[in-house]
Amino acid sequence: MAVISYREALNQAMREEMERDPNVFVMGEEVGHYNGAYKVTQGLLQRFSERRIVDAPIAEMGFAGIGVGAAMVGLRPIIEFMTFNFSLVAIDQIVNNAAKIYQMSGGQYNIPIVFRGPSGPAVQVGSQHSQALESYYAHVPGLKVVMPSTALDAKGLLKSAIRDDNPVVFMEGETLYNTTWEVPESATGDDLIPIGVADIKREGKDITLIAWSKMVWTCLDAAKQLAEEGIECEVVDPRTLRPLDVDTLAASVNKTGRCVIVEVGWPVAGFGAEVAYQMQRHCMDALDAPIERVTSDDVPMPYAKNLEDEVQPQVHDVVAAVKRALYLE
Amino acid sequence: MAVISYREALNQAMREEMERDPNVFVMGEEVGHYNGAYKVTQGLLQRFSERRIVDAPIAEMGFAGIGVGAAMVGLRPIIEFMTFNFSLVAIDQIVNNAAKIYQMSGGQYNIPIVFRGPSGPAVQVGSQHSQALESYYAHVPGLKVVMPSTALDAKGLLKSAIRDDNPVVFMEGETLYNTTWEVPESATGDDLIPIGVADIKREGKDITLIAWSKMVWTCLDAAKQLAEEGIECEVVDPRTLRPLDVDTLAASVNKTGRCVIVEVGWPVAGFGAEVAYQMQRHCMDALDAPIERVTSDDVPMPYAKNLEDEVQPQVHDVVAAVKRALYLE
Amino acid sequence: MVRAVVTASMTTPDSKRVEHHEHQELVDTTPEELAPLYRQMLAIRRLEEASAKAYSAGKIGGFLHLIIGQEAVCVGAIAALEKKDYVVATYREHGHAYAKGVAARPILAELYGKKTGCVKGLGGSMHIFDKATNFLGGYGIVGGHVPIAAGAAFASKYRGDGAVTLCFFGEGASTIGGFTEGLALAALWKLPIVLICENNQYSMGTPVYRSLAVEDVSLRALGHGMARDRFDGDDVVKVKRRIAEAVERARTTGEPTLVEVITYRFRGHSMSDPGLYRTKDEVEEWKRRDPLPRCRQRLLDVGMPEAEIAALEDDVKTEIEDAVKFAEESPAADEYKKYVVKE
Amino acid sequence: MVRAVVTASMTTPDSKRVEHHEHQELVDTTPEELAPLYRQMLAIRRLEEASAKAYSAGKIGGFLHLIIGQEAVCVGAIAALEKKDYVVATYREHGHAYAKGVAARPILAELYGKKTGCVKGLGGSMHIFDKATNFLGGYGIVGGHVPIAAGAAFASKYRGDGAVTLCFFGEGASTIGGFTEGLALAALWKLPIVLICENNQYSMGTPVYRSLAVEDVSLRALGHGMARDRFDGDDVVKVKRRIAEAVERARTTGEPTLVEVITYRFRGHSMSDPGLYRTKDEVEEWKRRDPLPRCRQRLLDVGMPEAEIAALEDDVKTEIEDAVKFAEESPAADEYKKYVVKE
Ligand SMILES: Cc1ncc(C[n+]2csc(CCOP(=O)(O)OP(=O)(O)O)c2C)c(N)n1
Ligand SMILES: Cc1ncc(C[n+]2csc(CCOP(=O)(O)OP(=O)(O)O)c2C)c(N)n1
Ligand SMILES: [Mg+2]
Ligand SMILES: [Mg+2]
Repeated sequence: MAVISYREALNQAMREEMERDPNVFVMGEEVGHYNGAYKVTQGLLQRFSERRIVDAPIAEMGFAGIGVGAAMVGLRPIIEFMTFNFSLVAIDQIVNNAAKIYQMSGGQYNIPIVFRGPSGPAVQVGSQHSQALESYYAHVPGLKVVMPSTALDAKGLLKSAIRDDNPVVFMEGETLYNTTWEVPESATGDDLIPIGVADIKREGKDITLIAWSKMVWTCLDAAKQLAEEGIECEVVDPRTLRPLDVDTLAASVNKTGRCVIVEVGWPVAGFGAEVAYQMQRHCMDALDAPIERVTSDDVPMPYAKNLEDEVQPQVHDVVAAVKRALYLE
Repeated sequence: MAVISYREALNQAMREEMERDPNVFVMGEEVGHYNGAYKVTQGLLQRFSERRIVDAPIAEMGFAGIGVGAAMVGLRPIIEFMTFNFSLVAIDQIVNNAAKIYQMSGGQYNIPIVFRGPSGPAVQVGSQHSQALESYYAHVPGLKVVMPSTALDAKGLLKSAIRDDNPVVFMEGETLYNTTWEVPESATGDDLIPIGVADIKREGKDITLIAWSKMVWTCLDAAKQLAEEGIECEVVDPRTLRPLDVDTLAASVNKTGRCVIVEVGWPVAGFGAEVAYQMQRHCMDALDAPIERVTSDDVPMPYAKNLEDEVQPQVHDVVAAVKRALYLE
Repeated sequence: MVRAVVTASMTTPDSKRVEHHEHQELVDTTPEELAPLYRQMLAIRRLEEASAKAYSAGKIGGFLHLIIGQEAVCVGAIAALEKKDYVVATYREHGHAYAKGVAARPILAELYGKKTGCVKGLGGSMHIFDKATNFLGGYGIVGGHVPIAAGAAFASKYRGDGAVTLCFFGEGASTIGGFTEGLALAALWKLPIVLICENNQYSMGTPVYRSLAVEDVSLRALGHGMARDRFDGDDVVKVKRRIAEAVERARTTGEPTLVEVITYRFRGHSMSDPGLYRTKDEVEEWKRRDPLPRCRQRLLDVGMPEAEIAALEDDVKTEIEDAVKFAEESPAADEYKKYVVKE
Repeated sequence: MVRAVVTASMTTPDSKRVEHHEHQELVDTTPEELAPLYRQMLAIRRLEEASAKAYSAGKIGGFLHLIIGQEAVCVGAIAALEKKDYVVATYREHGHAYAKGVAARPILAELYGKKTGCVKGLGGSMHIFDKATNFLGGYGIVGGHVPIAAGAAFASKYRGDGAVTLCFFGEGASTIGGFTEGLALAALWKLPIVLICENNQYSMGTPVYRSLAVEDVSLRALGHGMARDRFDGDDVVKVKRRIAEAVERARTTGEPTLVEVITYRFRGHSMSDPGLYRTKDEVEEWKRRDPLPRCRQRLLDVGMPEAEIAALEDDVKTEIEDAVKFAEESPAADEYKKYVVKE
C-alpha cells in the first residue's frame, strides 16, 4: 500500500491529465511561480511552462470567463479559485455561461472545464473566507459538482472531471490537503473514479450517516466512538453532489431505517435539505425516525477559535444526532 | 374594497416610505428617467428628484456595494436589480458584505438595505434571463428574504422591508406586476405586514399546498379545480423564506397530513427541499404520504413557448401531485 | 451637431476626436468590395424588419433587440475577418451572426422558436450560436461575454492558430466588471482580440452622459497600455478599413485593440421600448446619416449601375421572404432535455 | 534602481514618473507636525511586530497580513483627514485603523480573538471596524470594499455633510470588477472620495509586471476623466501633503482622485508566506528606504532633540506592551449569535 496525501493526489491527477492531453491547462492566482496558494499545483510550472500553467491577476470573473471561452473552442481548462469564497465574484460566469452554453447553443458548444479549489471553512479566517457554497452549484442544471473526501477519491474524481465534457465544479476540502489515504498497490495512473457514484466509507446496520468532504472524517470519528457503545453506523459519502447517487444513499437508509445528514455549511437550504428530501421520498416506509441534519449554526463564521468550534459540526454533535435518531436520548 | 395592482402596491410602498424617511432612496438601472424597466418606480423621479431616485449605469456590483456603504453610515437604500438574474454579478456584495457586516463589525454597523426587483422566469426570455434564485439568498444568515404573491402582501411587506434594520432581499414576481388584489377599505398607509409570517391563502382540510410568489396563483387555480372533485386544498404562502414561519406551515401539514410544495425554480437544492425537510421533521407522525415537490424541470430554460410551458409547473402538474399524495392515482 | 448627448465637460485632452460625418473624407473602394457589404447591410435590415413584424404579430416572443441603423458596424467589422476568426456578441446580434455567415433562415426560425432555428428554438433572439461559422454567440448578461471572447483569443494564442476574435458590446457595457476584467486580461496577456464598442448613444433609456464620466469609451484602453481607435460608424468601408488595422495588429503581433465606433439605433432598445427618452428631431437627424442609402449612393458613385443594384435588392427581398416562409412553416421546437449534459 | 519589477515596456507616454527617492526634494515640515506622525508609524510597526510574535506563539490564528514597511502611506494619508471623514481598507488594515484613532488595545485583543477586541473577537485580523472613529472596516474580498467606500462617499454627498472617504487597496486589486466599478461610479457621480492604491510591488507572490499591463496604476483614472496622482510613499510628510490635495479636491469640489503610492512590504504577504519569490537583495535595497529611520532622521534635522525622540519611543514601547498585556489577559470571545440579525 502506498500512501499519498490529498494534495499530492490532486497534483498527480492534473499532472497525468496534462501529460495525456495537450489541451489541458491550469489557470488561476498564484498557481505557477508560487506553486499554488495551497501548493496543489506544486511543480507544474517547471514541468509544463508558463504556456500551460497560467498565473492570473486578481480577476476571477475575467479568468473564469476566459476558461469558458477557451473551452468553447476546444481547450480543457482547469480554473483554480484560490478558495471557493472568491468564486462568488465569478459565479455569473459559472451559472450563466459555463452551465448554459451547451443548451443555449442547441448542443453545438459543450464546455469541458473544471473549476476547482479549496472550499469550506478553514481555521480562523473569518466569515468572508469561511463558506460552504456547494448548494449554490448543485442547484444548477448543466453543472456537475464533486466534493471528494479522501486522497484516493480526489485523484480518481479529478481525472474524471478533467476528461468530462461538461463543466465540473470540483470543491476540495480546505482542511483536507494534508490528510493521507492508502492507495491500493494495484492502482495505476488510469484509475478513474466515475462522477456520480457514492461510496460507502464504513459499513453498519443501525443508522446511515450521509456526509461529504471533511464531514466524512467527522462522521467516521463519530462512528468509531459509537461503535464502542455498540451502535454500528454506515457512513455513506456521495462524493458527487450533482448528479447525486440517490440509489446508493437510499439503499443504505432503507437498510438501516435511520438517517443523519452532516454538512459543514449553513442549515437553511443547505445541500443536506435536498438529501433529506430525497431520503424521505425514497425511504419513507423504512424510516423509523425523522431524518436528522447536523450543520453549522445559522451564523456568519466568527473568528475566535472557541466560537468557530462551537459553530461547526463536531464529533459530539454527530453522536448526539445519532442518539436522537435512535431515540436513545 | 379598492383594487390595486402588484406594481402599484410596490410603487406606493416606496413612495410612502420615502415621504416618511428622508434617508430612503432608490438606486438602479433605469429607475428614474425611464420610470423603471417594469415601471415599478413610475413617477418617483418627478416626486423626489435625481438626488433620491438615482439612475445607475450597468454596474450591479458597484451600485449594490454603494448601497451597502451608504447603509453603513445611516442611509436606507433601496437597490433595484432590473431583474434578479443580474444580481449574480453582485451577489458577492450581498452575501459577503450586506449579510455579514453586522456580525463582522461586532454589532457596530447594521445594514438597513433592500435589494429588490423581479425574479423568476418571465416569458420566452431564455435561460440567462429565467431564473429563480431564492434558495441562494435564503441560504445566507444575516439576510431576510421576502417573496410576496399578492399586491396587498407586496405593499405591506415592502414597507416592512424598508423599515427593517437588516438587509432584505425582496424578490418580486416578474409575471405578477399586473395582477390585482383587493385592498380592504380599512387599509391605511401604515398597514405593515410583518416579515416572517406566513399566510393561508385558502383553507382546506385534505392537503396542504405550500407555494410562494407566482406559484401561489398556480396552486389557487389547482385548488379551485380540485375542489370540483371534492378535494379541499389548503394553500399556504410563507411570504418570507427567511426567516421561515415553520409553525404556520407545520400546523397546516399536521392538520391535513399531506403536503405538496410547489416552486418555479430548479428541483435540486431548491428552497422547496428546505421546506420539505422542515415539514418531515415537524410533521413526521402526521404525514400520511411522502411529501411531494413540484418544480421546474432540471434544465436551463428553453426559449420556445411550448417548451417553456412544459418546463415550468402548471396547474395540471400540481393537480397530479396532489392526487399522488392522496394515493388517488 | 446631432451628438446632443455629448457634453463639453465630458471630453478630456486625451479624447480621440471623431470628425463630424459631413466632413469625413471618403474611403476609396470599388463596386466589387462595396456591393457585398451593401447586400449584407440590406439583408440585415430586411431581416430585422421581418422580425419586428413577426414580433408584433405575436410570432416571436421575449425580448427582441434590433440593430436597425447600426448595420454598417457589424458588417464592416466582420468583413475584415477570415473565416477561422471568431465573433462574440450581445443580445443584439442577429446582424453579427448574418455578417459572419449564418443564413437568414436559421436565424429567423430561431426567433420563431422553431426546431430548425440555429439553436433549435432553445435560445431565441438573444442566443444565436453557429459553430460552422465560428459565431460564438449571443449573450444576455451585459459584459459577461467579454471574458468569453478573451478566452477564445487565449485559445488562439495557446494553439498558435492565427485566429483573431472580435468582441462586440455597447457603450453601456463599458463600466461593468465583466468588460473591464476581460479588457485587462487581454492587455496583460496580449491576446489577439479586437474589442468593439458599438456606441449607439444609449443603454436602454440612458444617454451616454448619464452612464459615462467621459464621452470617449476608447480612453479605457489607456489604463492598460492598449491600442485604441475611435471613429464614426456610418461608412461601412471605413469601418472595414479601420477594424482591419486592428485585426492585422492582433494577428501579427498579438496586441489587442479597443475600438469605439459611433453609431445610433433607430428603434427602441427592444421591441417593448417606445423610446420616449429621445426627441423625434434627434432621431430624424441621425436617420439622415443612415448607412444604407449612403452606401447605395456610394455604389452608384463608384460606378455600379442602378439596374445591378436593384437586382441585388430584389435578391435580398427574395432571400428574406424565403426565410420568413421557412420560419413560419418549420416545425415547433421539441427537445429541451437533450442538451443539458453532454454524455 | 530597486524597482526591478518595472520593465521598460510597461511604461506609456501617459505614465506619471515617480522620482527615485534619493533625488526627491524634502518637504518642509516642523517637529510639531512630524513627531505625531513618527509616533504613529512607530506604534504601528511595534504593534505589527507584537502581532507577528503572538502569531508565531499560536495566540493569533488565521491569516495575518502585516504592513511593515508601508507605514508612511496610511499614516501620512490619514493625517490629511478630519475626524468625520471615513476610512475603508483591506485585510491589511491594522495600521489604517490605528492611524484613524483606534487604540492598540482593542486591535490586538481582536487579533487574539478576545471579547474586548474591536469587534468582540468575531472578525479577527482582516475585519477591524470602529464606529467611534469612522473606521468602516477591514475587508477580505479583494476589491469588494471599493464600492462600499464609494457608498460612504455617496452618503456624504447625499447629506451634504462635507465628509471625505479614503479607500485603500493594493495594486493587485486594480484589475478586479469591484474596484473598476467603484472607480467608474465615483467618477460619474463625482463622489468625495480618494482612492489610494498602495502599490507594494506584489500581490501575494505576483510582481506587478505579471499582474498589470502597465506599471502605472493611476492611468486607470484616464478612462474616467478622474484626477490622478502618483508618487513615492517613503516620506510620510509628502504623503500627507499630496493626499491633502486630493482630500481638499474631494471636499470642495466633490471630485474624486485616484492616487498611487509606491511602497514595499518588508514581510511576506501574510505570516504563512515565506516570500521566496523575491531576492534578498531586492528586499534589502528597499529596506534602505525604510520610512521609519528616514522620518527619525528628519525629526532630528528639523530640530527635535534626540532625548525627546527617545522619550516618544519609550512611550510607544509602553503603549504596545500594555496592549499585549491587555490582549493576553482579556476574556475569550463569547457571543456569536447576537449580531446576525438586528432586532
Ligand atoms: C448585468 C446586466 N445588467 C442589466 C441588464 C439589462 N440590460 C440589457 S441591455 C441593457 C443596456 C445595454 O446598453 P449598451 O451596452 O449600450 O448596449 P445596446 O443595448 O445599446 O446595444 C441593459 C441595462 C443585463 N442584461 N445584464
Ligand atoms: C476576490 C479575491 N480573490 C483572491 C483573494 C486572495 N488574496 C488575498 S490578498 C491577495 C493579494 C492582493 O494583492 P494587492 O491588492 O496588491 O494587496 P497587498 O496584499 O499587496 O496589500 C489575494 C490574491 C481575495 N481575498 N479575494
Ligand atoms: Mg448602447
Ligand atoms: Mg500589493
